[in-house]
Amino acid sequence: MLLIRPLTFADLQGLERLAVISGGRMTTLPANRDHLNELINRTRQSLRKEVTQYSDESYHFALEDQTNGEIVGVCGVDASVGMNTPFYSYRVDDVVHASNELQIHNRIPALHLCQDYTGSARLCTLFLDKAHRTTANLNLLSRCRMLFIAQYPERFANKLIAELQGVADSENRSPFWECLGRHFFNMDFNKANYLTGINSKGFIADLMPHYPVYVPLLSAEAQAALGQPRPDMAEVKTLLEAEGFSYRRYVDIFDAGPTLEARTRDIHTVAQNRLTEVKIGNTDATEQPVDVLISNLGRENFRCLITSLDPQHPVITSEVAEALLLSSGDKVRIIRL
Amino acid sequence: MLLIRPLTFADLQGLERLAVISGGRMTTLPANRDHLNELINRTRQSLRKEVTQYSDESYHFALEDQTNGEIVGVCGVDASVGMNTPFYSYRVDDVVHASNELQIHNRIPALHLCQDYTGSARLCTLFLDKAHRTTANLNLLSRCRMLFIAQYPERFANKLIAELQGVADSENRSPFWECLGRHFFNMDFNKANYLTGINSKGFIADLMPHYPVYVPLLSAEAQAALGQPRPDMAEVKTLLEAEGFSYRRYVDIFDAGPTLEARTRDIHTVAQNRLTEVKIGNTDATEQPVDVLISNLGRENFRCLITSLDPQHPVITSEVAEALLLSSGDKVRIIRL
Amino acid sequence: MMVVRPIQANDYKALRELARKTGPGFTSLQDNDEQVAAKLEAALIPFTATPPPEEALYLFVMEDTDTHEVVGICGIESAVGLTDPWYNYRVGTLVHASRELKVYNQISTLTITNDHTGYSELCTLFLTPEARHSKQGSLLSKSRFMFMAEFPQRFNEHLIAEMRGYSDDKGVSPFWEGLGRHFFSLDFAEADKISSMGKVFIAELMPKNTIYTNLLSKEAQGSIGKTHEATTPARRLLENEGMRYTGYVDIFDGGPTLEARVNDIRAIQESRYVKVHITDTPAKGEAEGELYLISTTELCQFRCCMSMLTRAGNNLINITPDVASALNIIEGTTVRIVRLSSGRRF
Amino acid sequence: MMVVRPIQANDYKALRELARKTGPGFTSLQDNDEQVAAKLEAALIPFTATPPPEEALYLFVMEDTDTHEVVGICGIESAVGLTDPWYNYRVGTLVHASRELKVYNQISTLTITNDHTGYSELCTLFLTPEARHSKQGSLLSKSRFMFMAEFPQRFNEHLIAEMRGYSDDKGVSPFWEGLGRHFFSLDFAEADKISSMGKVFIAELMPKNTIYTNLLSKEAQGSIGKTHEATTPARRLLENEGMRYTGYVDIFDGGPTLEARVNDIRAIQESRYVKVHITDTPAKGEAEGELYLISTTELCQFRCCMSMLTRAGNNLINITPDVASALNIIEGTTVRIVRLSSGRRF
Repeated sequence: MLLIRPLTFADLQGLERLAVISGGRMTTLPANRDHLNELINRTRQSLRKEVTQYSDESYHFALEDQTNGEIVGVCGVDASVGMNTPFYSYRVDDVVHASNELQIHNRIPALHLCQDYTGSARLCTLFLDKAHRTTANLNLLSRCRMLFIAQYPERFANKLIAELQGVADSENRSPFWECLGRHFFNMDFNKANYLTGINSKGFIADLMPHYPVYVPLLSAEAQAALGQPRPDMAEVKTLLEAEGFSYRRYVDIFDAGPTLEARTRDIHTVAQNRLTEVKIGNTDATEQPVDVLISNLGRENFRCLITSLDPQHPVITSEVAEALLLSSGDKVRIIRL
Repeated sequence: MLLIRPLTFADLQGLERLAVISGGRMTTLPANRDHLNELINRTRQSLRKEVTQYSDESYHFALEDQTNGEIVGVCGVDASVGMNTPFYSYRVDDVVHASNELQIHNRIPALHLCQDYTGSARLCTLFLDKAHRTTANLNLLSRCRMLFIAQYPERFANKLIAELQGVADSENRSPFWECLGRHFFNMDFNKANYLTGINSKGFIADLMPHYPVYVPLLSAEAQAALGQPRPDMAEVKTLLEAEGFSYRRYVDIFDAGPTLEARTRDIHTVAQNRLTEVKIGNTDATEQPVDVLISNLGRENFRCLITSLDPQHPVITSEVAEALLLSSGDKVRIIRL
Repeated sequence: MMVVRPIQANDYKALRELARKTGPGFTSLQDNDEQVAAKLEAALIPFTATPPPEEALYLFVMEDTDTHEVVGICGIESAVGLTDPWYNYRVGTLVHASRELKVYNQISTLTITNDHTGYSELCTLFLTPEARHSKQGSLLSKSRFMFMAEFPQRFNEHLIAEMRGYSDDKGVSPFWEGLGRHFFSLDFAEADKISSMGKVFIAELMPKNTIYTNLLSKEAQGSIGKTHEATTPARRLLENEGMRYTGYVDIFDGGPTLEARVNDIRAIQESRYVKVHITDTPAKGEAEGELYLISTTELCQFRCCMSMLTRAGNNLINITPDVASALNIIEGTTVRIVRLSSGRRF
Repeated sequence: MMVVRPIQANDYKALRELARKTGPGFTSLQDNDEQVAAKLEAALIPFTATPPPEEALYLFVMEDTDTHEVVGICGIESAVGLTDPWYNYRVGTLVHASRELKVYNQISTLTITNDHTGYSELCTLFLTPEARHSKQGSLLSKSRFMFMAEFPQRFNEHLIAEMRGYSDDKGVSPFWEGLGRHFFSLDFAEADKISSMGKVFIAELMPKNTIYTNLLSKEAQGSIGKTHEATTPARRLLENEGMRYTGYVDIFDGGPTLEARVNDIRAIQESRYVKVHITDTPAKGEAEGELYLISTTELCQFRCCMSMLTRAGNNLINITPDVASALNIIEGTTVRIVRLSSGRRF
């Protein structure tokens, strides 16, 4: 059984393993012990804190394989981004170049460095070990955060974004970066990405283009990569779109991967989950069990997993109850997988 | 009884009267006979046309006082804007100016000339004679368009905007224009507004600032006017907000009045009106009449008015039926006032 | 003897003939009866109108006094950009640096400007191939400086000259291919034709925001500010007079604009007044062997020619009857002189 | 006699004393033991390091050879902006015009640039008030041109000098009040202090996009490119040498930057080599009465002074034993000379 729970300091080694196998392409999961330690530390502090007005809290959760205690996935959600250090995106805007006399009317897309998502909450750091990569587990890892948000809405901004990793070639090079970022950073993609992860992002302002970049001046490969997720992100994208996320022409400044957005309270799992009491015991014959995500209402003790039950008459096994730290009659949040 | 119906060429004189008393502050209603004639002409052509893909159609409706046949109001809706000539707005974006060393983090709003609403449908030309200015009539004049859209959704873009007139001083001068536009146009507000109404708007590109304008550099009066509707537009704003429109920091390039936007199909009157059959006759005792907007399903013969009926069992008088060109058993769209 | 003088009403035939010779690339003087007639008519105005128009094209021709044949033409626009905007790209530098990361990047940019609005412009220079010898090109070009020295109030204090931009063997401009083409739905030939009608059309479609040149093709980057081979001698001539490339280039082909303050131009700065003594047998003097520009001082009677001079006394020079006749002056007339070329060599 | 020479290790006391006299506004030489020591140490490097550093501050002092007192200091930065970016606003023009509407608008703009990256800069000029007579200020300032003429490979081909911007009676800059202040949460005094620490801090907070100057207060518009009253004579001196305001201003106070190609600077262009004949009783010659700069030609032994000269022969000048002693040269030494001031008056 795989279980979602907040990160603890005991997870440092497990996290490092994930950071290494993720290959350094995830900005928020650099293979840097100090930074990973800080990730855990912020999660602990954020959970402990009584929040009336959210600010820069960040919550990270581990996906633990209960059979051996190993961490096989990690996911996170930031209460809001850009409040202390700027949060940059490129907005793809069309500029019209028209001449009446010449009867020409061109719409030229251009990239505008912007901070429009400042103040939004953010899904981040989604990584699932290959050995466990199933649709169900991906759902658990991604949507557990939405159950957490549903329970603690005051802790999150009312817009939620998710950044999908952009296209890379067979040698893991981003064609967008090679065409644009490299000129301004004088370093390779992984280094820039790593620095963004561990640094304050302040350096981006120093190095990035301030003027709009006209898309037609980019290489064909870079243009093709604009707003495209890496092929292996397709499943995540489908999942998020089903949750109500949509692409509004904002892309990552490094690899041009799309940023998806949704109103937090309208997200499917946030809005449609069922708050109900559970019984502990054995399934009886009248039930019609389906696979569901189920979470307790805990904060520091937040737990979430996949089980099979009848949402109208939820009964869970004592094993599940134990994993979720539940007693009979406790409330849970449930949503169909 | 006041009745909504499409403009006809017989309305030219009536329209001119409205254009004059509106005082020239409405871009789409200039006191210019050729232009008003064109407005009618476009309405007639748009209604006649079989539309599979909307483009630059524009529909204008008259509010006719049936007691004397006089036109006491006008309203319009454009299928989409900016397709032939650019449609400009200012987008108010924050730019972050930060210095780590100085511990300063400033968010500076700036106006970006943009064409982001290109391709949106637009509510336009709302004007109601003072003598008839009641909340009910305002509802009729504004929301009749949404019943029309509900019937002919394929004729309109799926985003709908409405521009509210901005703040002006006692002498009808826009403080925003005086501070910004005047420097670039070398003419007064009314002239610029008039020219925008009758011209192709192409000249705006020639004259307007291309670089972002930093809000702190504007006069205090201009800053105060940013995104504020003229006080007498408050009721229209309330009405639109109740319909689901919201302000997304886009303002008019001349007077900085706010532009509101909504997804066309989510607009309250579009989504919630009831398509039903009517009977003609007398109200019977079991009915619970309320004030409603009611429209027929006609295109060239579109009609809309306010009456009182029980939405569950709609019965209308023969007088209303005649005004709406209805026979018993015909379908109508109804929504509560 | 060659003399440069203002164009006159009876120069129509000569101008028409020159227009035929210039060829299609020379957009300011096209091979077309009406255009030539209109050009001539307009060219007469600034020499007669009082006060002179703010925007005027001063046109001069070079005439062979022996044959009375017109062999060249040159012009000065008194002010550009006062009706239609005058566009340039300005080449700028942005430094993107982060001490934290030890990254330091100089990035070259192109920004569209109208910075030369109101400046005077050297324009319309053409000399028939047969006359291209004996420094006659220098006389034709530099005679304009003598005119400007004489009538500074008719010109702006800043002077520019646009140099044709680099193009490859096939006549295609890499600058256009790398930049402008992306913003046009037109091929080069068509764009070229439009460009010749005026920069306004081009500017309407070109990007209004600053361009990072590092995003352009290497060829396009390399042709920023690069002069067409055929124009290189003209550039060198103007640079020797103190005109400088100051980072402004043509928005169409990337060719450089040269710029100077009028008063800093050598020929203008160093020119001075002397009186003439007309003699057939000038005494040998110190300036022997050096060519001078000599010009007269009245507007409509303006004449400029080139001759060796000898000193006849304090602020007095000897000229030959030939020169006097070409300039249409008499003994004792005050003229403006300057050495044809800068004396500085090292 | 006054002589300008490179600063030396044993000048610490003199430099410390100058730092005391300059006052708080003179940020490049502050009244502080450690800073002065550090400055002196750094200043010795470019005269000794091989090859010379790319970014070097060449510092010179003016010494009275009679009293051995140091009465002035001047400097040249070999290249600016190679570590921290070098910021300016550039004043540009945009024309917004519509033929259709018959509207024509020239709009002045300010754009942040690093265009002067790599340029050499004249800096750190200070002369004690008691020594401000007998053209000694000119000697101090222009001696730098003699050094640059001698060692051009140590400098960029472009030279700039920043002029202090206009401020009102209360010492407040209207340019700052109209522009920068809106982007800072600081008052003028604090911003002024930060500005003196370096332009980078200011640039981080200033708007990155082009500013339309017509949106600024009239006072701010009026102070763009306007020199502080106290700096006007320094500006005139440099302009007479050919340095020009080319539309670049300080991002903090709007003061103008003057600019020239090194080779176009009069003192550099006109200077030439002659040999010296040392004599107490020079023959009366044609140059009598005119002051010249005279400088030596070796790096560490560089000396520059000012004297009247007479011609002793072809490329041979007479100098007095005084001058020879100040320059530390002997009979027959080659020196560089140039007239102290431009001869052109009209």
